[in-house]
Amino acid sequence: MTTFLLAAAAFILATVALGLWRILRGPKDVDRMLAPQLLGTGGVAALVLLGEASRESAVADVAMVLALLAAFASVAFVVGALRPQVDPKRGPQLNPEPDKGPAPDRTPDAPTQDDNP
Amino acid sequence: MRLALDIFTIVMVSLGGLFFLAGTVGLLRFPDTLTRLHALTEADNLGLGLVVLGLLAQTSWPLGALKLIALWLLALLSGAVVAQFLGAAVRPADWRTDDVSGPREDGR
Amino acid sequence: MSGTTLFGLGAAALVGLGLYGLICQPGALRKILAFNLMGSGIFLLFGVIAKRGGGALFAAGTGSDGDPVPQALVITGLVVAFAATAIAVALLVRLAETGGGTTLETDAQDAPAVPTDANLRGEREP
Amino acid sequence: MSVGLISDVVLILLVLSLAVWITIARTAYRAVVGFVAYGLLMTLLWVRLAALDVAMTEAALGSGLTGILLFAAAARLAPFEAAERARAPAPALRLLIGLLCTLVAAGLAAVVLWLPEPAPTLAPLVAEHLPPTGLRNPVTGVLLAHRAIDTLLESMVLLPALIGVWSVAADADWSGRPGSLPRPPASDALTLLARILPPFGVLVAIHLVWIGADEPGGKFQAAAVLAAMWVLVMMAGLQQPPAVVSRGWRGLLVVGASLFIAIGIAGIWLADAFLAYPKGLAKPLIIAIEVALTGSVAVALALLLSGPPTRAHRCEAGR
Repeated sequence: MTTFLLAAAAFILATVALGLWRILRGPKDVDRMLAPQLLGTGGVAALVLLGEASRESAVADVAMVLALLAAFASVAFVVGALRPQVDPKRGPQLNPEPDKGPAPDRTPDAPTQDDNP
Repeated sequence: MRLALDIFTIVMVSLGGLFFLAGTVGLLRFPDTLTRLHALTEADNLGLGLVVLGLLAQTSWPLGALKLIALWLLALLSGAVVAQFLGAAVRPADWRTDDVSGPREDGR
Repeated sequence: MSGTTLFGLGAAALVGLGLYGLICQPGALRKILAFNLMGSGIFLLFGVIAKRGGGALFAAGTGSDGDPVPQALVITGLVVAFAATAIAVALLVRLAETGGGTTLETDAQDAPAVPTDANLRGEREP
Repeated sequence: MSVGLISDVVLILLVLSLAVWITIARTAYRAVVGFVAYGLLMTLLWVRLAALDVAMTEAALGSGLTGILLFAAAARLAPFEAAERARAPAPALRLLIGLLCTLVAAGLAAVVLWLPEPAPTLAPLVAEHLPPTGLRNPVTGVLLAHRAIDTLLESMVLLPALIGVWSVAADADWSGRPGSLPRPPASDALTLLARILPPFGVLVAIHLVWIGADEPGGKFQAAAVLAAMWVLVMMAGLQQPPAVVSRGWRGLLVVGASLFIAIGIAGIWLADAFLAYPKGLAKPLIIAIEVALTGSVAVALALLLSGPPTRAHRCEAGR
């Protein structure tokens, strides 16, 4: 049983790790964020399997902390995309354009032109 | 009895693993963000749920089992809310019917 | 080769990568990220040493699975690293807000133009 | 090859490829996405290294809180990135730097391969001196009994860091509220999460402090979870960040370290050394310190995340 649980943990981990390819591919920043989201859930599953395999009840506590905090980073991601940005020329803009709405996908060098001569 | 429980665990954990695989394939193959989000939710809810269900047959009652169930409920809650949140951030502007994802006006 | 040694080699590679990012990335935020990477490589080295210490004990039959001293050091280290990152980010955002740019260039010709009107954020009327 | 070794190989390869991504990603935002995933994987790696206390701290601090901090900064500073990229070193120089860094890494790798055998360890010493403290978690024992002075200094170092963060505020902003936290538009989903998750988080934190004496867990882990919950409530707009001039919050910030120092000084008379615990009282005193420090560290971490006070926030608060 222990071997099966370990193998299942390794399988789930390897599977969700394949999803990390999304970080490379994009195309939008929000697509990239989906991969850590999946990794968080997969990591929790792998942890409870590992914990059961090694009969170590504290691993479930680690999984609990991971589950609490992993969702958190995703919230921070979406929320962070809506921050007022500091403009290199004019100082901070305190209100993001309302109609642009939450569009976390920024093209790499759209917002400003190069400051360098 | 032991054997039956072990078989139950193996079946459930394997099924859970399959859902994780399905979620990953969906994440990699589906054409746009919202469908990928859908694939993800499957792994979140069913994959982790089945793994937890399978492990219930192995873990110690009642403390370990309660902890596992609480873990799954927590993942369900945060997974659902985050999916909603990410979804609201990417859906096209003309789908919006209310100000759920519009800018906040009251300065809260 | 054991998994622990493997992690040790990985930790060495992490330190190298972090160092490269720290030197090569021009943006200060990327430097902060690279510095965190380097730090986590060093923490990992501590973890490897802790595991080896525990392993030796385990072989001797006393049954501990890690040396708690390096582990405790890593926990304090993680907290201090977070505090350092927070202060670095605060300084950087402030630098950008006051028109200093986000790189650490000091030559006059390279430095981005500081706004000529004295209306920096820090000097507003209350 | 055993299943364990295979998963170790997979883990370390994943961690390294994410590290490469963090280093070379085109925008800081993408690098931070990689960093969050990296923190999640590091947690698993620490579990494999049998360091569960560290794994919890990494999950809470390394991935969660640092992730939020860096996301917020990356989003604010995104407009500067084009200018940054223009300043990247020339390829030849980068190659040279790469070679030098490889040299450093190779040196470290050689050290790892030639580590002394059997490994030097302090574990037997800790195991021998743990029973008098009444604790069963050796890491907590080291943190609060054997190396208590380190832990004291480290819980105090958060205060200068916080003062440092506050001190970048402009004079006019000083009486304002911290404004670095992302403030999203109103969202029912976020409000729901911020109402339901914190009670669970507080429960988990209490659990972690309570079992910290005997099993993996403890004040730093619990404080990080508490700080995350508070930050979630503030991000959802259910509560304003506290003004930095507020005396109540400042008092909370120093109460942990003060209790630690007071007990430490009392030890000079009661147990003949600074930071020594009287016989038989070690465990209750350690738990008292843990509880007080949890509160202080949680407030310090959350305020570090909230950043310096800003005027924009103050205006809104006055409306």
